[in-house]
Amino acid sequence: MDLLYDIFADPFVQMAGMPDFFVQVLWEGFVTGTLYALIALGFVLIFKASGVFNFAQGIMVVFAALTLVGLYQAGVPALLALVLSLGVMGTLAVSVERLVLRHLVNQPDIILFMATIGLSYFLIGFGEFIFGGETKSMITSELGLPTGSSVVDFAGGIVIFQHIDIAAVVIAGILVTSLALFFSKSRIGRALRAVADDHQAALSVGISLNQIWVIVWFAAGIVALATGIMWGARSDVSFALQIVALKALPVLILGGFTSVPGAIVGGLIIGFGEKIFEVYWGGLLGGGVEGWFAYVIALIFLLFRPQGLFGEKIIERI
Amino acid sequence: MIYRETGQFKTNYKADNSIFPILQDRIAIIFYLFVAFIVIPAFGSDFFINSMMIPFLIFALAAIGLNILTGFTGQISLGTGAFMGVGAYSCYKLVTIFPDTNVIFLIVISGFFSAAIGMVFGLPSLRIKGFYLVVTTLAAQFFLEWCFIRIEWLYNYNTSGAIEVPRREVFNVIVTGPEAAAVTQYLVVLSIVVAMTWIASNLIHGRIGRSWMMIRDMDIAAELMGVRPLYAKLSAFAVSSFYAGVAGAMMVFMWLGAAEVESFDVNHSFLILFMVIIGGLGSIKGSFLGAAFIWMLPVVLRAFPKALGLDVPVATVEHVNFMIIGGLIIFFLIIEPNGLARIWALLKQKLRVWPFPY
Amino acid sequence: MSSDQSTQTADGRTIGGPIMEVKDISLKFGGVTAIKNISFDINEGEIRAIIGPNGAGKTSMLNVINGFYHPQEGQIVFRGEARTAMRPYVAASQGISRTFQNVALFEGMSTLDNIMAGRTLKMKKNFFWQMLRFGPAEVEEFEHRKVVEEIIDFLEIQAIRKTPVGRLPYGLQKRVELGRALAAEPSLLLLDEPMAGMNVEEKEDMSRFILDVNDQFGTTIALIEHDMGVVMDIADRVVVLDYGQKIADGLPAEVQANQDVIDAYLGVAH
Amino acid sequence: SAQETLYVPLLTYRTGPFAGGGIPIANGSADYYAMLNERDGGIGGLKIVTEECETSYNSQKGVECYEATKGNGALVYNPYSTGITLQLIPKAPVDEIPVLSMGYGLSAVAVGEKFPWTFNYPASYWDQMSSIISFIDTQDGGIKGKKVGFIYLDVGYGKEPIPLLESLSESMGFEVVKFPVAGKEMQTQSSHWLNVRKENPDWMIMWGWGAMNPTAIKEAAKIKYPMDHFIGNWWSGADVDLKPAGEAGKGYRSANMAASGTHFQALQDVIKYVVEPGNSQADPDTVGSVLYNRGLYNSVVVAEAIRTAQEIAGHANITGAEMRAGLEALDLTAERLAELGLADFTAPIKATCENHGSGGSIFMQQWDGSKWVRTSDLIAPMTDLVRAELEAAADQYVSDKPNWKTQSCN
Amino acid sequence: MSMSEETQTSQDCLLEVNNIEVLYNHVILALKGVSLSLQEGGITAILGGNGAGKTTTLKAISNLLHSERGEVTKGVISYRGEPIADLNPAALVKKGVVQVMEGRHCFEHLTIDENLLTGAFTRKDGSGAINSDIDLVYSYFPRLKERRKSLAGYISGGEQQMCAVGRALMSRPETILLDEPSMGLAPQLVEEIFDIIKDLNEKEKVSFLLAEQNTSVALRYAHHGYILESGRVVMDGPAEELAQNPDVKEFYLGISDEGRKSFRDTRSYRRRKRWLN
Ligand SMILES: Nc1ncnc2c1ncn2[C@@H]1O[C@H](COP(=O)(O)OP(=O)(O)OP(=O)(O)O)[C@@H](O)[C@H]1O
Ligand SMILES: Nc1ncnc2c1ncn2[C@@H]1O[C@H](COP(=O)(O)OP(=O)(O)OP(=O)(O)O)[C@@H](O)[C@H]1O
Ligand SMILES: [Mg+2]
Ligand SMILES: [Mg+2]
Repeated sequence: MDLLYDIFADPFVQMAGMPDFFVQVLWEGFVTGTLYALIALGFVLIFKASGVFNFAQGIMVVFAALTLVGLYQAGVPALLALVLSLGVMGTLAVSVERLVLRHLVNQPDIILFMATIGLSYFLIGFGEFIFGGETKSMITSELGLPTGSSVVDFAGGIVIFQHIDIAAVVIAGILVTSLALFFSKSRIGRALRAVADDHQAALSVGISLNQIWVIVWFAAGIVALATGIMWGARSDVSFALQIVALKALPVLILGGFTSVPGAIVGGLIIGFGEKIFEVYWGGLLGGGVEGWFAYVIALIFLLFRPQGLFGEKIIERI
Repeated sequence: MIYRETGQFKTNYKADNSIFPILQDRIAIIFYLFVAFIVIPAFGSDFFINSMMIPFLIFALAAIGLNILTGFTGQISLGTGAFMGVGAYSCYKLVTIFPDTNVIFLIVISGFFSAAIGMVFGLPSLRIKGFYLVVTTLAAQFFLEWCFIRIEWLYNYNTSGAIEVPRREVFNVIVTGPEAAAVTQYLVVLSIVVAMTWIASNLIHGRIGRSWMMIRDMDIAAELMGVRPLYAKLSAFAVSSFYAGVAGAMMVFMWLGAAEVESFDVNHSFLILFMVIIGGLGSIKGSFLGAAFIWMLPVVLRAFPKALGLDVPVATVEHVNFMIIGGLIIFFLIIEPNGLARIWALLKQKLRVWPFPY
Repeated sequence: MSSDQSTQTADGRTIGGPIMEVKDISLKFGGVTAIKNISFDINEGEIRAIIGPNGAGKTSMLNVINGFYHPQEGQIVFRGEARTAMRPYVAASQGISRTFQNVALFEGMSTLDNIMAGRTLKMKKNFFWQMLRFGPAEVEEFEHRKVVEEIIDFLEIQAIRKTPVGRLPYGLQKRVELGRALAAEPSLLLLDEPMAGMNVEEKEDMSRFILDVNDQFGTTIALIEHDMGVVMDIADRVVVLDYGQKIADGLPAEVQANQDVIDAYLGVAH
Repeated sequence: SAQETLYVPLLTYRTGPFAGGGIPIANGSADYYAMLNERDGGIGGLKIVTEECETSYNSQKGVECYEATKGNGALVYNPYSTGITLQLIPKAPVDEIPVLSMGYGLSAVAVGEKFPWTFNYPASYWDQMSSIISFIDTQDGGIKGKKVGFIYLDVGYGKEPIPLLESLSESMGFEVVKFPVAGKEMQTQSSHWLNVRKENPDWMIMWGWGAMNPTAIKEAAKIKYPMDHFIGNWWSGADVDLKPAGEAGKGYRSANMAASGTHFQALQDVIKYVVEPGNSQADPDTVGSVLYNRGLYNSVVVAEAIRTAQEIAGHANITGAEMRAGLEALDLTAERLAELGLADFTAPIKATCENHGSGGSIFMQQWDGSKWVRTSDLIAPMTDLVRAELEAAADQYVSDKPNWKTQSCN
Repeated sequence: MSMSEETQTSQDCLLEVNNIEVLYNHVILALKGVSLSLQEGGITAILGGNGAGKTTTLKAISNLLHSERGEVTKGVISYRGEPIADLNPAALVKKGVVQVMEGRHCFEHLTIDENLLTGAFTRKDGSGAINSDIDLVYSYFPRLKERRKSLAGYISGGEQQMCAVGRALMSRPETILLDEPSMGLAPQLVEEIFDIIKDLNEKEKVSFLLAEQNTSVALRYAHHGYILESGRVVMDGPAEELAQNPDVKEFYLGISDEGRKSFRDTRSYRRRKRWLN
């Protein structure tokens, strides 16, 4: 009976009892959700364009952030460092296409997947080689991002809004929407889906895989840089940051690998779900459930919709 | 023209059906076994046996397991690390509950526990496919990792949360624990790996292996040919996890000696997946080649600058190592996406037509 | 089936009563109606052709017959047993086997293994024996291997026994697919455009194989084919679909003369 | 013999997710040996040969490093990872090479009778936890009736002090709330800190490492948790942990075992003999930082133990077994520290056959917004209480290992 | 043997394949010296049995071999006198050469409309022109129009074939490489497709290189024909001549001296007659 109460009643009593805190939980869920969506977006872009799950996205986040901070530490002004980092991500996109993808046209997905793993190994080594393994702090205020927080009185308590979180939501929102628009409205968007379906046929109608891949990898690089700045501001910039990419996986799957809106919705569902569950129910299981909770949500959704919420239909024909 | 099958006609199905139809291959196998069972124990240094051969064999076994699932049945899994963990923890429990039972037997038995868990997490594969399936296996990975921490019973309420291998003897020879001789452990691992490789190869060359491959290549057509997807997929999950479980148990009992959750984390799953893909999906030989490549290459690379007398900081060596391995992975995929096993086969094919180019 | 219904054909084959009856089948996908209220039957031992323009619903019909599509209406009676929705492997285990319009071979496997795959349902030895291989499992494997080698000889594909089918030319893939379907020793064999992408000579071979299967093993065959020459020559009866509906059903010659069929399908040239 | 050197393998991690902590430690340890070689020509006339082996904080690579170096006459191992330590503990008696895990690893190895080959002075985690609790007890009118939150990395390392914490909570009458942080969650702690806000504990104690630390500190600042009631153990109190938070982390406290700064003579020597000539891998700015000094401290202890071992053995070229005796007889007094140019650097260590964990005193340091400031005297652990727990744990460890080598001390 | 040696070097030669060898996977030699040429404004047919190397030849021209792990190890392919071996397939499309691949290869997750639009990817002449071309394709294939909003993955085999051909037309190519266009199409559509080919050829001066199994139709519409056997050109000549050749008649048209034989009557399997001389 007690257990039933703990599971089905107590959390709600708590929610009602501390409405300010509940709002705070929702806000945190919203912020993390948007940030998850941002990482997931990086994956989606590349998946859309090649049908490949880009394992290196996590490392690209670290790499981009390290480049930014590294350049700044080397004396480059913050904004110039930002521009130069974008350039580095562009160069990365071109090299990846030249040296890797180009030679793997028409190979099974898993082979391309493996190649991105090879790439992430390379980037780890290369990144540490250049920037060293030391932990660095993100140059948040130098980039003109707000710090500090606002405390709002609410229902007899307080809700705290970090300015950097607000900025993160805004920036992520802008990035996500503009990329979504770019890829859904332009003919490039259609070409991406064509490439993901069938490399050879795409070639045969004159879609230049090389160009498309450079574009999406660069877009993914931009997203990685944004992700790196945002997450870097929340903790620090080190190779541990790549782990956050793992958090994006369930988001990605929940939303559907191919859908930009899916990444957003998936991110929010998991952001909210995870926070609420961990805060109100996690204690019952000894805490630390966040590690797998997102995956379980994703799994449950998948059982009902094997292609994720907004993913492309899985065509089964004979 | 060393490698020639000319003149080796197969006069019956039995000969044609045997796993090594060509005489040279049979000789090669006998040669490998000879080296593995006689030469290495006799001449290998402790470091070579402990840090190269034993882990290589254990990883090869795990890779065979994953290969059964991913390479032969087409179900990508990132849960191998956790399934190895299930094997390791069940073996630990078994060994402490039945201290007098032959530990080698218990290692093999612990495979059944991970097989059972593997089947449970294999259930969603009936509906979920491709990269989407990765999520279920990752769910397994993270959920099990969490269990390894939260369920204290699994590690006998040890405050450090780790499992430590007790000393056990089989026929008065110390097999596990720190006093066990490297060679003894090596021979045990080798025997288990050889036996299980043989079994895997039998399964793969028979009806069951074929039904796995049918599911992999085209599951709809397979069902129309009368393969029950439920049975085929779950059996692949079970066998695969069994292999992973035994490998995990050996990893702790025959190699590391102690383990925490980290020994079974997702990086492990990735490591094994690399081995499978680099070695060659759907090739048992590839599992060995992949394991050798991924495990031994870094060890060799690390020793390299020292052997050359170069004084390079270790960190730099490690960075360059990462770059080289990443680069090599990509390089091999480009020259042959089907893995080292295919490169091997191509070499043989070239030998066959040698000295002509084709 | 009861012998009182059976008839002799000109070339001496026996054709029995209906082995399968398709009754009032309708199949919709969202807004698209692929099959509208179709009924026809297939007699034991006959070669039954299904023809019709592209998108008429022929392939869908075969998919309904072997359980891959589940029709919204109607039922299928196979060997006197009525059924509606079922899993494809049930159809397979009842002796229905088929080939596909877009070749659906197991690409990673050799020709031999592909055809062995067709015998999956016939192999019974359990996991334990498979694991050991020596003994019963091996004996069983050889028995089946023998049958498969016969099929390979029959289809004249000895040369590609060990080649992975993924890199075979299209025509050979179709032949391997036929071999795989035959390996199941089906009582009803469904062939979806087995001769697409073949030249005349190869079509002749293929027709010969089909006729021989029908003749030697008494296998009932349902065949979709666009080459009217082939259909007219080897089919016993023809059913014609158009826009998901049946527009004609009868002997080849009758069908060929039917004005609806000419308008919808054959065009004036034939 | 041919090998007239003192061989000390250094298991380091300069790569991987934890490299931020691993690098200063590695530099500190290597530089001190290099300084001894330069300044004194080694110890007892023999040069110290160090060999770094990269573990990436990974147990398997750690074991590989161990296997690769143990044959070269290694005197002692400092695994620098609880995971690697756990694996080396059973190997040490077999290969007769002692393991010194300074302030990490398995707390129970402090019981010298049960673990002749393993040392963890200056203090075990349990000592440290008890010191932290007694520190809290001196603040704000005592700990009784208070609520103490414990946020920890959810692995063996983080869980280690929980039994002690729980038994202390019973005996001292405070409440404990636990907040486990899984390895993957290190950088996504917002729900943990929401939970902290919900529970609203009076004190927070942290057992974190790597990226977990700066994230926790930032999150704590975010929920406006009073920073001076947030205390980290000595792995949660490095410069790299607080730099990202900067001003926001002001007031945060952490335990430490060795002072930071370069104002010690020994450090000046290191700078003079190693850093300035360019023989150090360290960024000069990091010399004297918390973790650099900790690595250096580790080398000081090893060097002193070598010296002691040489005295006992009567010859300079000692073996692993002789080194063990030296570690066990180590008596690093305040005077000796002063002689070494490290007056007030740390608490004295006196090891005995029974006690491989020594006295375990720690001190508190506090972040002033840009650097660490030492704010307390040495705080002694609750030795009697801890010792009993340690012995129980040691018994448990040994119980299922039939042929475990113990020693009797009298 | 002799006929294939003859090389044409006339001025208006659009596409020329000179003695190429193709190796798959470093070991499988699929083409053993194939030469052929396509005249500007011509229709050239490549005929040959299964595995003769037709598809390989076309892919070698359109540079799609790389993605199949095949490579041209010998010989030159030139388009308008320039070697094209180093161009990527997309650049070739921009030059006006587009291939319809064997086995449909529609973009499954795109609708038919989108498939056609993708076909116009390289075009820069505005959506008006593109839309009118889409209407043109739909007028060729009314059946496609009915299903224009369905995903290509779900349409029938024949509809996919139409979609693939239609998609290629969308790029307004000057040369089309067609690999078995008639495969899986209903008889009257086969005629229609060839009528379209003829129409485009005559009105828009589009040149065609087509690999086809349906020899009788192909020879009826083509100007010139090549016959491939096991990776070699064994015979070539103007289409009418080929159609009259007795061997071609027997093996590719199924007409022997006694006239067309019934498929039922070929009692014994034919042995492949190799073209030894
Ligand atoms: N990807 C590949 N890898 C290896 N060999 C191949 C590959 N593709 C084709 N081949 C081989 O090249 C030869 C020629 O094949 P190709 O597909 O060009 O024949 P085709 O004339 O188009 O036949 P079909 O009429 O059946 O389509 C065949 O022997 C085939 O086995
Ligand atoms: N799974 C499906 N989802 C949606 N529509 C479908 C599906 N399967 C078939 N259809 C539609 O049903 C109709 C009939 O298709 P079917 O494949 O049966 O045609 P067919 O007669 O075999 O034609 P063809 O000769 O071109 O192969 C087509 O218009 C097709 O688009
Ligand atoms: Mg069809
Ligand atoms: Mg072809």
